[in-house]
Amino acid sequence: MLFRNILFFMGESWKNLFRNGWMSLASIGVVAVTLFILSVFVLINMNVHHLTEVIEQDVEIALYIDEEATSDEREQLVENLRNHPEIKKADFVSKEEGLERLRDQLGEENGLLEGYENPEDNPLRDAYEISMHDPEAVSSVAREIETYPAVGGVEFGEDVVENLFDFTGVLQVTVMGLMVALALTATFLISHTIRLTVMLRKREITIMKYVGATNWFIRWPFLFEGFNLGLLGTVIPLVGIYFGYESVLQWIDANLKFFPSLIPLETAMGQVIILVVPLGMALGIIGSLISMGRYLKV
Amino acid sequence: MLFRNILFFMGESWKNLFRNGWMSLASIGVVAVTLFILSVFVLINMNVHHLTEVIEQDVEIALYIDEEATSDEREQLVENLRNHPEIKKADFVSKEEGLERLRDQLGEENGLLEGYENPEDNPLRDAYEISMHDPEAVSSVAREIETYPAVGGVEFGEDVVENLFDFTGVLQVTVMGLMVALALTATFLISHTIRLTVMLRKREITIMKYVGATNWFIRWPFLFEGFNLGLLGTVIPLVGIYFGYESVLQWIDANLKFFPSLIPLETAMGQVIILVVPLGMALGIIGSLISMGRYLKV
Amino acid sequence: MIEAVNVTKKYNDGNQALKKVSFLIDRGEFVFLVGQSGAGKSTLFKMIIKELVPTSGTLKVFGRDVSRLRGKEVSVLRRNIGIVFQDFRLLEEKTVYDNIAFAMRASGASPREMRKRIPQVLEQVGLKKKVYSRVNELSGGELQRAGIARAISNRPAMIVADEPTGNLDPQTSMDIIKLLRNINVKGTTVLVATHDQQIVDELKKRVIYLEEGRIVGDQEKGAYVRAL
Amino acid sequence: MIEAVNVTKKYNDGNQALKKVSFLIDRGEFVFLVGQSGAGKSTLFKMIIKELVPTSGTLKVFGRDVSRLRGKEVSVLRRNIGIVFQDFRLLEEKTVYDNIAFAMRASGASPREMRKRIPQVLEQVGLKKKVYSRVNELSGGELQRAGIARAISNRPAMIVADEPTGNLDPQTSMDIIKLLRNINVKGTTVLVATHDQQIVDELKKRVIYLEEGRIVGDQEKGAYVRAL
Ligand SMILES: Nc1ncnc2c1ncn2[C@@H]1O[C@H](COP(=O)(O)OP(=O)(O)OP(=O)(O)O)[C@@H](O)[C@H]1O
Ligand SMILES: Nc1ncnc2c1ncn2[C@@H]1O[C@H](COP(=O)(O)OP(=O)(O)OP(=O)(O)O)[C@@H](O)[C@H]1O
Ligand SMILES: [Mg+2]
Ligand SMILES: [Mg+2]
Repeated sequence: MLFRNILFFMGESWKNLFRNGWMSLASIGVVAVTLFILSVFVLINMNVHHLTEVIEQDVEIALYIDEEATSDEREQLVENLRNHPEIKKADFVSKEEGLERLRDQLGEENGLLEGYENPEDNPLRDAYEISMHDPEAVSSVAREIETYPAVGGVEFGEDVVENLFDFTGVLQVTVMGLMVALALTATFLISHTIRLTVMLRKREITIMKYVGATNWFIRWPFLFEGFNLGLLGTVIPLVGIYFGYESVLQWIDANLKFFPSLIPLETAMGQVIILVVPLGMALGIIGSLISMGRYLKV
Repeated sequence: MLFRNILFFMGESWKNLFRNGWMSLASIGVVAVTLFILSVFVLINMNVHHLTEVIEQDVEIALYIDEEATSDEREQLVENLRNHPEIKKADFVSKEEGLERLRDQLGEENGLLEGYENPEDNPLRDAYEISMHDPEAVSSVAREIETYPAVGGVEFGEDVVENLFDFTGVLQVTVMGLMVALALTATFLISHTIRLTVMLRKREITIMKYVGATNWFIRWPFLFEGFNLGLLGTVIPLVGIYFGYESVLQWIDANLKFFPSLIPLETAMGQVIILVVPLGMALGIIGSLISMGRYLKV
Repeated sequence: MIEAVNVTKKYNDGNQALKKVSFLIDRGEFVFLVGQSGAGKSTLFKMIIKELVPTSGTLKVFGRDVSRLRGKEVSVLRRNIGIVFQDFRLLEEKTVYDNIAFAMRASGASPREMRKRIPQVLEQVGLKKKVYSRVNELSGGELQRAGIARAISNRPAMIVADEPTGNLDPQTSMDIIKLLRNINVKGTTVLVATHDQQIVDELKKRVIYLEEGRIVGDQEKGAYVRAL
Repeated sequence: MIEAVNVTKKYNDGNQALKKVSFLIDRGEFVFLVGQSGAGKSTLFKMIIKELVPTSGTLKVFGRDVSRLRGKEVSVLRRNIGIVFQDFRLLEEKTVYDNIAFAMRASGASPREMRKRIPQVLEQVGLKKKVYSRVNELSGGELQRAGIARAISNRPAMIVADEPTGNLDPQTSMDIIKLLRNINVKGTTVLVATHDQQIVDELKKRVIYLEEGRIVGDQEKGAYVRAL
């Protein structure tokens, strides 16, 4: 391929893009919408994953120590917890700490805790906050450590936790399915659009063939055009996602105090760009290739 | 409009549909994909809404009666619960019932409950299961009834519940936004497709105009075509949704014992049909109308 | 039938294709329009069917100012004029039959009329063998005859033919022109633009001479080359 | 240059457009191809550029059997033949300049060659005024001249013109044919299909007569009407 031809093909493809005005806009729009939805799904998916992890980390077993346990028994308990293969971490929370936390949590209403200032009157028990390597093992581990000596009681949010795991699981499968469907839709739409462009230029192609153009001479501008359409189609969703996600983050920050934090803007955009830009370009080129085949037999 | 013309227009539109082969298929495909995604979203949305309600109903306060409460105090408690404006229902669960439930829940492992056969040894307390009119009031009501006489303890899944409400709220807003975006995309795509069909028939239209066809004579076949495309575009998603949703229901039924039941197939399909069929037809017609305008000036 | 008074047509690019052209064509006349390539013949034809409108001057067809016609009136005008286009304007993918049926239906004919009329007109132009051939399978001359068949199909009050014999051999050309003359004899006004010296000289009909957008001559029983 | 041996072309619909046609055209010849509408002239031309392939028989162009050419070889063949199509085959939306540039570039010319050559050929066909007019703003005759300009633009070894004067007045027709003759004099082989009696009779070149797909005559210094 001659260098002057490369320049010419690129020029032609851009000229065509502008000459076809709304038609190109439509293609770019289709690509943009598809990639946008795809990006939104990716963000949702990433965040569901992220939140699942956050929530999983929050799922802990609270182990209350029997007030009558001896210090030997307590040491034995620590040993047991340390050696248990499923347990990642066991943090000791003294009953004083517990009371402090409760005070903080209750805030202005801590009049309720009046009369407990004296350590002797502390109604709470010493405890361990235990987190697991595999959060799904929570209930079996809880049932096991309940039988250890010195254990006064064990607590965890049984049913809700299990349902939440199931729920996010189903959601992730659904989102994954939709993502695949959308990726296919995007390829389909681009090839459809370029196929139509090829059809609209059928006359041009025919004439080129009859004046002696080679197949590749005819193909190049279409390849460039698909590439351009795909690339331009990524700009809108990237900008949209940037500002959209930023405002979602701000909104959550302002309105949902208790909501765990989402993936930060930079990380999220990085992922989206890595996914969307090559996808847009690849789809454009694949789209062109699919559509050109049948029109270019000499 | 003459009757023979109606038949002719319908015939023409179908002929065009077949003559344009893959091109019509593409349009139908686009409509189908869009309506399919739309349907999936509607189903997700309906079910999230449904599940939220189910979960909200599940959010109850467990009130344990102090073992040392007198029967007067107990009666007073019943009275208080009955009169509380926020409380919808308060079901008494005796400690025997509680033990029975626990036995059922633990299933084969109920060796754990050995030694509790004797009612005297029952380690549980009598309780009330309380549900609210407004589930979001849970924490405030819980704090209030904790102060009633005869109350030995109050339990509910504080944080998780609040987070779940927030989470489903955000999810619903997101899904709603995506649905609107998709509806717009669908209109856009159909008008785009028909506009291209019109362009490909530009020659036909021009010739018709020069041999004296009226504007409406030219317009009708395109209107019918849009209508057909829209209508055909609804078939695939409806069939897909029917079988897809059915198998999701079956899968959940088989694999997720603890998952609350989703909306039944018939109800869901009813909603989807009511949404998708008129939408497909309307989009088709609107699409044609949008696209025809500029080509039909005499 | 056609009354032109100082008709001028200036294209957007400044090109003045017709300059103050005035003439009158009566019902039932047979008129040749001749002139060099680019003289403005097709431009005049396009204005008669309101594909274009005059920049200035008035052009009346069937007694009505074409510039003033709106919407449905334009359709009615065109239904009453049979047009043979210089570039044929046939639908490549349809058969000859369907092309004519398409036009007849568009101008309001019933299927019964079509079934009766289409074989008739194809017979007249000598294209009966090609009834069900698709247009892109026709030779240049066959295309031209299909265009003529379409133009006469719904018995218009006037026939306007732009270069109807450009792709025909002399024999077929003469046959076509005689066909138009016969239709003319039955009362239809006929206006033909042509470069074919032979047929103009043979028919001895009225000839209007165009030169660079101006009428430079108008002779009854004229010849291709203007008598001075 | 062209060697046809028993070339037969049967279209899919059973129509036999050419029946065992054999002839030989040497380098540098000027040949007219005449025959009634539908005789098979365009069909023969389409086979020369491999738009169609013979059903049987062999057709050699530049010494090579066209049926055997593949991919790039077809491009090379077409670059060496300047074709004037009966239906023009110009791009409506582009200017005359761009149409020629488009074809020259497709056949491998450099921008510098184009800038030099295009005004030259437009001058030769008398279309210099319309260099930057869009094709859909041209009259029928101007279209035809633009097509001829494109055909001669990259100095092909052979020019094949299908009805190059169908839309031209006698004067312009003669100019165009003289242009082709001048090109021929400089060594280019020229093959012209035409219905124009005047130019055939005037030029007195070799004439091949086709009738319903058969060659019925082949005369040096022939006239439009075959001498018996
Ligand atoms: N749409 C247009 N825009 C600008 N100029 C035009 C347009 N159409 C035609 N012309 C110019 O107007 C002049 C007259 O064109 P017209 O088609 O009327 O010629 P004609 O007499 O029919 O010629 P021919 O015999 O070659 O068909 C020509 O110079 C042509 O280039
Ligand atoms: N694609 C095709 N399929 C079937 N028949 C065809 C096809 N193309 C041409 N024909 C037929 O083949 C015959 C020869 O056609 P061709 O175009 O070669 O004639 P021609 O000599 O060029 O005539 P003209 O002078 O009218 O252009 C005609 O009868 C035509 O209808
Ligand atoms: Mg003209
Ligand atoms: Mg021909």
